[in-house]
Amino acid sequence: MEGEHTAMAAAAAASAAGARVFTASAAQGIVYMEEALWMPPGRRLPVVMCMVNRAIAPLGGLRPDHNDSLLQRDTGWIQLYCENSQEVLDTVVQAYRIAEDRRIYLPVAVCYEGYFVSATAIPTAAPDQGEVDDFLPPYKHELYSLYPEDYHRPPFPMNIAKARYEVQQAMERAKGVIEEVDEEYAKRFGRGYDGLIEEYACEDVEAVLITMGSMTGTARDVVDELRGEGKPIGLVKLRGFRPFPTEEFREMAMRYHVIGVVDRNTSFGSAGGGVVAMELARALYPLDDRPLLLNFHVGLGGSDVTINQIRYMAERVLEAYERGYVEKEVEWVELLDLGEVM
Amino acid sequence: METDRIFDEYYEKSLIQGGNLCCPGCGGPLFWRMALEALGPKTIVFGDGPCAMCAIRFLRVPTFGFHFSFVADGATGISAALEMKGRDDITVVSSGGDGAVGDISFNKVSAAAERNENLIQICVDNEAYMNTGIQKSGLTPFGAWTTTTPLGKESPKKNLPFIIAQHGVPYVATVSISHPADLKGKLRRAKEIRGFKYIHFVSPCPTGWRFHPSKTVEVARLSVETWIWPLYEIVDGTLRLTSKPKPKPVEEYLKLQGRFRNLSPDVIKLIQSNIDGKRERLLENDGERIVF
Amino acid sequence: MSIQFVRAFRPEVDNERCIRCGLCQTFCPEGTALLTERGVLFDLRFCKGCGICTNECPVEAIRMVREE
Amino acid sequence: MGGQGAVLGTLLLAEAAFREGKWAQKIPVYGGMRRGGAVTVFLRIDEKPIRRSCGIYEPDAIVVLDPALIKVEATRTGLRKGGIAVLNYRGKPEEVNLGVELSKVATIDATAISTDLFGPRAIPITNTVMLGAVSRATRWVKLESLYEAIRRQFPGRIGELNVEACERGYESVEVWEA
Repeated sequence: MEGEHTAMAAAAAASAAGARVFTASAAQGIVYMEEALWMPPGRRLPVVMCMVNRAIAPLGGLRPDHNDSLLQRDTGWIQLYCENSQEVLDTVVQAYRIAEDRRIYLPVAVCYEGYFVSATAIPTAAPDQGEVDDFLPPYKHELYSLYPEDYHRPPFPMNIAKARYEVQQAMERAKGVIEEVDEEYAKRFGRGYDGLIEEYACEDVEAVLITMGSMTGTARDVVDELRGEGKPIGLVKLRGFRPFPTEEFREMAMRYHVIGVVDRNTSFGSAGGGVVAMELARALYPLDDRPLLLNFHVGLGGSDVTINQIRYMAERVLEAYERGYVEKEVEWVELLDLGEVM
Repeated sequence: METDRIFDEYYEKSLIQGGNLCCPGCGGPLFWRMALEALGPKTIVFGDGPCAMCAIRFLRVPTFGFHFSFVADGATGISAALEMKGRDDITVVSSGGDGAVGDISFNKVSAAAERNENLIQICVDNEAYMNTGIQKSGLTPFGAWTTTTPLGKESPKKNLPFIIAQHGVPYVATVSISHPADLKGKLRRAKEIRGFKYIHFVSPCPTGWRFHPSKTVEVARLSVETWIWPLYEIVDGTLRLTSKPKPKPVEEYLKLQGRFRNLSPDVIKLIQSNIDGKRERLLENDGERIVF
Repeated sequence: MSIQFVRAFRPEVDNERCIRCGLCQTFCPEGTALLTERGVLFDLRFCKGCGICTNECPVEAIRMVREE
Repeated sequence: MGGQGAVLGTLLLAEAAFREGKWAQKIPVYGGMRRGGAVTVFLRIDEKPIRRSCGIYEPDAIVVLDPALIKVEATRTGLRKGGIAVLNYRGKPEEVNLGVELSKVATIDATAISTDLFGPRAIPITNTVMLGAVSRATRWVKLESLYEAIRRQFPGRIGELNVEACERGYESVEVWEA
């Protein structure tokens, strides 16, 4: 293939022809692919793709942030964010089950960061081919088109709206399916990821940090330390960004007083903060009793998310809990001088 | 220090900065130094993307770039802006690698050629995507090992200069760093012509072609002498060979490079017969109009 | 100036042998070889030690020596 | 650090540790993506699974693959008191001064061994020689585990050459201990 624009079109068409399809790209490639990225969800084709996060140029480098895949959040792709190589491997297998589920028929993007996951070598268990074959029976596409009469000519506007609504419905159903598939996977292979969202060390805490992707691993170590020091802070790992786990967050909002969202992305000129924080604010808005919300920008353009930075963010969250109000809604942690890194 | 001062003056004159980010023995910086000596300081270079990024950022002329997929586009914009400003003294150069010009941006280059934009399009062809880890491109030659063609590429190299020539552009030429006078002469000529000029430069890559960096110029010279990379220009549709060396066997060229290590004698014979045929057709058409 | 370039070998010229042809200057990719009145000079701030000058020298006046 | 096979060398070290039942993690931080560019690679070895994915700012040990880099300031950053340095350097280990009190300094002329075994190259590949030196100086991985890792990565003649390089690295390294 000479470019990503072509690669995705070919992948979508191959999927329509009945093949099980996989492709991968990063940063510039994902953005270049965007026109074609709308095809699989619109045509309801279960393509699986690894979106390896990398900062977009210019003002980006070779290293990761989440903006490239988050830019595709409106395309209709299911997006699962992974913490390490093991989760990537397991999630790709799960992704086909989710994408090819009759109730869903949507493409799945397995997102993980360049360098910190993609170029990092770490022991990873590969499941047995036979067991995977059992888990993933041969694929047979049964939903060619919802509106066959519209397939090769401009559809009626009414049908477009219907088709889009059906994608939204499928996304809603996907929440349950993702959890179901993950549970079954855990039963068979011994590794599970709590579906869309994982709460780590959250018993009896008052505040939580929400992370996505590779920084979660580092945050686990920091949260363990803080819990050891008796600080009431836990960690929530957001794995499923699309569909967004609205209900889970609403339920969490009843239990935690302060939520700090760590965003490895930014949306210039937005209502404030990163994409995850804004999504979360919308999810929590209808509640009467809302927790305090803090938002941090960190790791933009692929700079390292250090232990010091996570500790700093956790401390700001705890401070807001003690005071009962938020002093600074959005903070750019990288611009602060946190002294010696470690 | 005295030496440092002498060199700083030399870099200024050659329109390059000392120290670039290319691999040792890369043909790219050598090409740019020769090219800028021919084009002069009133030049704007447009181009980006991994290997080109390393080579272009050390030029002492204005440079600008986006990505792989915009090769001739940005240069078109610069050229249009200069025309609006009435600056016909500036040469616009658009540069891309083989992956960009031959594959990702092929449609852009083709469209710019069809519009006959006033710019020099250069293809710095190192015959694969080198910076990203030696992946095959459309301009990788038949039989060459890359990380995505571990057993050797099965399809032939796109003949890009001839494809561009068929657009009916005023000037197309191939150049080699082993023939500096020829290279500079062609660029000077391109500078004088108005419209779309295409220069194809095969850049030996020690890292991806697997040879010792000191052999770069030797490999480039052999590619000309074996007729694997013949030097010619196509002016207004008429072909003219600018170098007609006595042909050496292709094996001399192939055996210098690790990427051709696994070719069997039969395959080498096949490559030789292809090259022989190509050479005969080129010699037949020397001085003839080849664009229809 | 800090060392930017990792280099294992650097060129050394024997100006007695040198015939002042200037091919090393023509073919040095970095522009770090220069033929002057004082013979051939090398800019060791930027030389990457590729050895093209050695390979192209017609009289073998340049050799690569190991960097300390 | 080095760009002389640092990434692959670290991978082999990680694999050797893994073969001994430990957890290992290798994170490369590429410099310029070119042959001979300076490259930093981080390696963690632990008895339990490694979760954090951030870089290492206070290493227990540094390994420098190219003599030129010893003079570069960035090489020394973060090296802490009591740390270990394994250097491709011709001098004696006791002559090395990296600005902190180290517990161990090991030096080896890896370039010479590499040139001897693999022939002269513009950028000598010193990684496997240095692996042998690291094994001797740190005792973190056994030489045999390194051999296994090397043989798996490069089957055949190249593998045996690299095993020899590793062995000679182990034998020729000079270690100074505080």
